[in-house]
Amino acid sequence: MGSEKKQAEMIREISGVNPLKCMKCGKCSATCPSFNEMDIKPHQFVSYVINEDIESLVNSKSLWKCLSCFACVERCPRDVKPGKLIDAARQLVVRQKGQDYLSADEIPELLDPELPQQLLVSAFRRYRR
Amino acid sequence: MQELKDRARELLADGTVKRVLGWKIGDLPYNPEPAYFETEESLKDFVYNGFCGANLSKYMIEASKLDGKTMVCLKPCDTYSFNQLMKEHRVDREKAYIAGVGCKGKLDIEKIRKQGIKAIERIEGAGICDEAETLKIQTVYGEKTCAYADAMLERCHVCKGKEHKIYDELIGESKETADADRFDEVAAIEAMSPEEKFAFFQKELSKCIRCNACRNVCPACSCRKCVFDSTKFDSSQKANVDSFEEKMFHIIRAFHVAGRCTDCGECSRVCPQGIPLHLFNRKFIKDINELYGEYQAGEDTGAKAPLTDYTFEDAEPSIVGKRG
Amino acid sequence: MSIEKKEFRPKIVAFCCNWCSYAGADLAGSSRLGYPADVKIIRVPCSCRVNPMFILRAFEKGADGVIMCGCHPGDCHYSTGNYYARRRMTLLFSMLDYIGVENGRTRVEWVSAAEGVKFSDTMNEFVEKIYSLGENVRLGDLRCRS
Amino acid sequence: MQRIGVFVCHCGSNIAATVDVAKVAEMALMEPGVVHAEDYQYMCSEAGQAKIAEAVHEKNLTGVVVCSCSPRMHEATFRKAAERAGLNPYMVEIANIREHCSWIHKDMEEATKKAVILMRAAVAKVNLNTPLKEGESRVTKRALVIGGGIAGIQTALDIADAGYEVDIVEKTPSIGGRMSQLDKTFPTLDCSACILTPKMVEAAAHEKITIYTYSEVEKVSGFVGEFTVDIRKKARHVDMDKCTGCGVCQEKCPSKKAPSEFNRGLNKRSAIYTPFAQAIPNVPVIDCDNCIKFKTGKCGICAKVCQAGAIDYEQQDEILTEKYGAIVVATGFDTINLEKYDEYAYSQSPDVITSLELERVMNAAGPTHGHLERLSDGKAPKEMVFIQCVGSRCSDDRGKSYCSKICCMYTAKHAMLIRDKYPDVNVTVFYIDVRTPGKNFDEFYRRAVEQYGVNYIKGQVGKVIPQPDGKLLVQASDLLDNQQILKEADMVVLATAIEPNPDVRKIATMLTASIDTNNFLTEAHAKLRPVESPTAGIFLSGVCQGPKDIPETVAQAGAAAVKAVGLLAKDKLMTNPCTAHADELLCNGCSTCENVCPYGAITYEEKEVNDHGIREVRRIANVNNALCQGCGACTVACPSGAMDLKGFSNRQIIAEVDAICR
Repeated sequence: MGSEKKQAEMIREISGVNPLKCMKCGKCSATCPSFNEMDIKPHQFVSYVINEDIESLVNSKSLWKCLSCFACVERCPRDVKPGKLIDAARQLVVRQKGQDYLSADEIPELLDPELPQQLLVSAFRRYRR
Repeated sequence: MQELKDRARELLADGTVKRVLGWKIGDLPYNPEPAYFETEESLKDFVYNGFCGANLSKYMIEASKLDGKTMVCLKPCDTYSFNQLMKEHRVDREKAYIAGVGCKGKLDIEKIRKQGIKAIERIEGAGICDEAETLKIQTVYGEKTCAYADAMLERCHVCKGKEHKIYDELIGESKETADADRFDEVAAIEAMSPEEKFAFFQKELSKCIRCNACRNVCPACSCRKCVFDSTKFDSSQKANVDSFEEKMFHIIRAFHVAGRCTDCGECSRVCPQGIPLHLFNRKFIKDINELYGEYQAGEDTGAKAPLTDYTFEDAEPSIVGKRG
Repeated sequence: MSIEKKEFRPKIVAFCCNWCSYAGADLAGSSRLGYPADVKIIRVPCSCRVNPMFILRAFEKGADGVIMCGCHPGDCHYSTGNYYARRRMTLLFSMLDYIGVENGRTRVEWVSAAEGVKFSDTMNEFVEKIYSLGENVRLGDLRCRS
Repeated sequence: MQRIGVFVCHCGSNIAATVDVAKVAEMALMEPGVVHAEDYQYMCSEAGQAKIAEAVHEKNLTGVVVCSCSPRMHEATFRKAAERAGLNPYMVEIANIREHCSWIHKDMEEATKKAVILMRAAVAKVNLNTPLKEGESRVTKRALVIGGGIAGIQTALDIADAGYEVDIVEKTPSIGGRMSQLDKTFPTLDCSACILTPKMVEAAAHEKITIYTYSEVEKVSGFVGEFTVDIRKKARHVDMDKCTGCGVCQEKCPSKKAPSEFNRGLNKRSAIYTPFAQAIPNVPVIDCDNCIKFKTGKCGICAKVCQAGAIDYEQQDEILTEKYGAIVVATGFDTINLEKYDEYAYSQSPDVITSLELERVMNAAGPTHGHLERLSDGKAPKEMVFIQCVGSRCSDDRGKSYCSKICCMYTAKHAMLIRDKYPDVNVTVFYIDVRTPGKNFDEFYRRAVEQYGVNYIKGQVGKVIPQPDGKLLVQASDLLDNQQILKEADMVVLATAIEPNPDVRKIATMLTASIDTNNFLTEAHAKLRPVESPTAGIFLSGVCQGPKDIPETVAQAGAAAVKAVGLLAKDKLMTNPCTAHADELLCNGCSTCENVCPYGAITYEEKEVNDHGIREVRRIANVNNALCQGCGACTVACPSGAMDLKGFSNRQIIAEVDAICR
């Protein structure tokens, strides 16, 4: 993987989010159900991307504590959507390692038809390796 | 015709009118031409037959400036044009004595020629009083016949009706000639693909030699000076030099007469190149009828013209892409 | 001399009424809402000032698309101008369609002074349409082509 | 041939950053008629204008093209500059290379190319320009103020004091507006009613002011100096002349189920009502939707108890038509609908209220008679939470992108008043930023914190969860401590965003006044003409133009009044010289143009003309320049092209078309 700068750019591209729109209101952290388990808080994700400190972000506990519930995405008044940023960071990690937790063939058997799609997708992203 | 001639003589004699506007015998049996007759003597050349298609209403613009009244012979369709000109303050009703002349359809020499009848010396059955259903045509190669209806101008097949919209007296009988839908031709073109449409008009319009006959004969093209002759638009053109100019000319001409054109069909009749120019005007009439309600120019001098009127709910221009 | 195939850049003329659409274009500008530079705006007092002749003239001189923008019906600064314009353009566009000119080359859009976004969106859309139609060959005067 | 000077403006870097201005100037010199071209930093500056004058003199210019910002911005500036230099102002044209070019394009080469083409079009037009002279029109010396809040009242008073007649049209039954609903005002904590009521009385008593309450503007026609306005006086069903304002009807009215608009729906009012005790006029109206008489035909109690016999069930709406020289819009604001902010539980709990509702709760004439209590159970709250920026500063479609400006200050006011009156109530304010620019504003906010112990926490509230015990669980963040906070509150107050009165769009349409995406009326210039609409004769007062507090509103109201008075003081106005004109040699006299003229400016006359030696009397169109507004409808209706529009002639527009397509 390239430099930190390039990673920050990739996060922007994957997430489709412009972190500069953030006005630092903290509504994301206010709304986050995993707040207490996170070392880097949702509102801080934005600063890490702006400051191009992706290293800290990908090594954080938060990366795996985010539930992808998207409450912050839903409530963010500025369209910054920290949930998407952390999701993008996660993808960087996942893409880099390239080792999936499950293989695609194993999945259908494990599926519960009642399971919400979004949960499935986010679970994939987090437990793939 | 005799009745018409007699009446003209009477009106000239008693001074009711100063001149008669009618048709005079041409140099060939099928080309009578519009003419003024100021003396009883000159009336000997007066003629009114199936070839007298010319719409005389436009001549009344100039005749309105002359001293005294003019007796003008108007066929039913010509009276629409007269009304429209009156609405536009171009003719003076007081200066006209309108003889509403009967009509049983006007003839198109091109249609006769198309049947292979050439070198015509004499035509019988074209007279206005003739009940004949066929024309007897004496040619250099012997006598030929042709059904009257087959020799009629296109416009007579889609005739608006034989009722005179304005007149001082009616002379002569009429016979209904309408046997086709006025908008069939337009609808057929509308149904074509853009490429076919383009090819069709490209073919027709490329024949245009910009002789201005259509413009000169058109009772709606009554401008003192046409925009295509004036410097106001930087649009004055002497001749066609590219494939666009005649399109521009004919579209704009049709646009300028839209809502004013009575569909008298003179443009197509006089076109030396045989371009079906009425297809432009009739397209506008069809659109106006469909989009803004039925409107017949010249029918009623009080009605608001479609292009000087509007409703809040008028169709948006985007309708053009959505129809058909 | 080599003949290079030039990249097609359309010429697009936009007639905008002074009160709504020109102001809408200004708002698009001050809001930095971009649209392709192919669009050039001509200011007219009202959409009813747009003579069909201007539109045909533009095509004759090589325009690939002509768009007219005015106040929304009912909002005309001159009360009724755009109602007349609406009829005129409807008939003109119908005629162009009738003679086989691609319908997408002409367009009317009502854009208010507040609709900077709509102005820019409309122009982007229109330019895209013209790109898809390619060069106007049916109405142009070939002499004007370089 | 014209001698044209082309001036290309850098507009600082606004244009120069994207357009190669020197190149545009260089290309200009290659255009026919151009004898001078230069570029300059700021053409609109004095120095820039001097450059035009200098070139006009030195190069003997007959025409000027300025490549700059929108003509809607500086056309007048440059025309005046040219006029001072002795040139006819209408020999100046603007090529808009800022709004229509540099601001929307990024690529320098492309933007420069376009700027050159826009310059060419303007040059082509100027080549065909002719000097034009302005006409004159009358000024009706009377103003209309739309809206009877503090902005409208102040504007009307200032205009009236200058000696001109003013009419106020107010939609609701009383003047007073939003300010009458407020309890106290920041930063001095004056009682709102105490300072507003005298102004209302003064306006009502002023001999130059006529107030139409319960009335709406229905139709506006005409133009600056001569507007004609239809005002609908809605049927009050109470005779204004007979009513003594005794209030017995309201007391006896059996229908008391309608939500009180004045108290923001927090309590009920009778079907016949005056919105509040100090209403002006003190004449009730019957709300037909809630009146038993109107709904069932039975009742009529108000008519029976009215000693003055003022009740008139048959009364109909009345349409008044008045003429005005100037119109001031003062339509004010409302709070936004909170439907899209479910996370704050506004619709779920009566104890979550807006700040405007809190004003009514705190007010002695309000639904709780001024006692701070929960609207659910009437209990006194112990913990109060204020949430800032609810719906303001949002870039999504739920709220408004702007800052509502007044919330920080009124929240500090509320917090302070509560801590002062109920010292045992804890007050917490969740803020994003505290914005207190204004005289004594920051001091006021600091007092709330330092003297009154209001707890300010930086961090937005994520959600409010009503608890089974009636408490409200507030989940928020404290960004400075990097904590998530869960706090139980008894009442939550939302600093709800304000938006222009929803009716303003309709009014702006009638006035043909520009309006922005947020429905605020657009000013003619954001800095230099902040109280005028771009539409001549229309002025802006108060929040209809943008969020502002009372002192700012009053200041703007005065400014709008001065601008209106400046207009009314004139006897005549110069009219737009860009009018239609018929070429008498081309005119057919067909009346087509007359049929499309919206102003009745075209008449026909029999006139002798000399057409290349032929003298004859013809029917010719004649345009009345005072009536013609220059729309150009006639020019297209005219088949012969006889009708043309000065300043936007057929040849000029075609020259522009040609230049663009070249």
